[in-house]
Amino acid sequence: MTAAPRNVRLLYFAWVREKIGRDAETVELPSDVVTVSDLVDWLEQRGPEYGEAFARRNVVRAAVDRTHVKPSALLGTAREVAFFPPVTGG
Amino acid sequence: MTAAPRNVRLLYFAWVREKIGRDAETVELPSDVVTVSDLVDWLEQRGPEYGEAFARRNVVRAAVDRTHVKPSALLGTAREVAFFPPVTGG
Amino acid sequence: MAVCVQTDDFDVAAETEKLIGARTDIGAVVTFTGRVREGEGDKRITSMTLEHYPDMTEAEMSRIEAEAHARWPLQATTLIHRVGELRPGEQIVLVIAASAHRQAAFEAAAFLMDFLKTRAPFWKKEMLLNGDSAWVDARETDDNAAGRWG
Amino acid sequence: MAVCVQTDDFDVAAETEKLIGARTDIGAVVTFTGRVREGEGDKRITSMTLEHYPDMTEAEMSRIEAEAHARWPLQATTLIHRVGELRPGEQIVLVIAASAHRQAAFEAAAFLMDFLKTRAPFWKKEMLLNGDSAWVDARETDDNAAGRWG
Repeated sequence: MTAAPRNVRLLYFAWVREKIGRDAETVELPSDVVTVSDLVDWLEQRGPEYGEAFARRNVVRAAVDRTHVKPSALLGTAREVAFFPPVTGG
Repeated sequence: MTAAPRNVRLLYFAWVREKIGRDAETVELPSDVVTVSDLVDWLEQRGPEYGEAFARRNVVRAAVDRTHVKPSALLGTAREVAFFPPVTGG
Repeated sequence: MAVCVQTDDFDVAAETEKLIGARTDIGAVVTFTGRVREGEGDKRITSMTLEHYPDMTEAEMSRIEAEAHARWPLQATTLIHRVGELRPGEQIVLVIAASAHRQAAFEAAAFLMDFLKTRAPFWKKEMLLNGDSAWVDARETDDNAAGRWG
Repeated sequence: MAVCVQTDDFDVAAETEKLIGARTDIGAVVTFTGRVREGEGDKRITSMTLEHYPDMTEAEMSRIEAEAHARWPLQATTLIHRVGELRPGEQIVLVIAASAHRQAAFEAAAFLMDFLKTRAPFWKKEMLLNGDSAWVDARETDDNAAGRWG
């Protein structure tokens, strides 16, 4: 039995967006991409711009379906994953 | 050598004023009235209204020349002494 | 720095504008406005009268304000306290604290209120719906609040 | 309860009036206004651009607001955050917390700001007078401030 393809919308903000060079994209996740951390590993193999954006791994934050999560969070059936620097509003 | 007479303006506020029945008076202090506490003792001998105003001794507050003081404060050359309940502004 | 005791109402926006204007060195503005409440529990008040010690009030408020400026890096502060008769819903007191950063503005505004409540010579008398009137008792929580500033 | 993300400026007095109106159960109103500063030390900025994550921002602000209402007895709160390009002296963010007593209003306003600063998805980029631009770094002090609420 093969898992159905998982399409996930990725969003990038602030300097993560600038380093990657786009603000959003839709990707099909391999089945071995289980956590947010796995997703970052997988993205880093796609090109140097991702490597640069995620160079400071512990600095980039993530939200899954618009909720802040830790790198160990499971992607599950997530439809939207966002990556961004620590927030600086207020 | 006799000390010069010390005239002091006394001011009363809130329920201290209401119990004493006036908002201000000028009195000549005997030489043995040295502290704020002495002044209260002396006032209490002047009439029941003072006794009632100062019945809760530790509740009534004082200011000497417009500065909060403790009962043990010296009157010195004070020109104005005010008595009032704990403040309730703000 | 500005300290004022007045019977008239105040306009928080106008006071803020007066304090800050076109300044570009202020990152944080905290305002506190105290208002007359109609009651608590079963008590219902029709009005409140604020008495004060005119010759001492502004001096004490200025001392409180100077103390705040000594403790925190403040760009500007305003303290306004009304006296006379006030009805439920009316404004009583205004504190504005402006600083480069928010922590100083928040702490200074809270400090100013704690000390206004425990040091400035104002007294409130409440006129109750049943015709009685009563001086408001000082709250122990206010002394505790003021005590935390050491 | 009201949460708003907007490019337009806000009017603190109008927002306060909208929140409180003729209510007589509110004894304490604390407002916090954050403003763009021109600089600090040698840095001089000409403008600041605020980016956000539109679909998440209001949801996160509403979560922060609900958390404040769960922690303190609040009568009403307002959270407004601007986005887009802002110049020095302009207002960025407004928090209003209204309660029966001042401690809840002060603490809730400080809490709301601490969590807006560390949870709401906004990012500031500064345009400097020398032509450079730079994303503002998150301040460790903001994380510490948010951490104190346990």
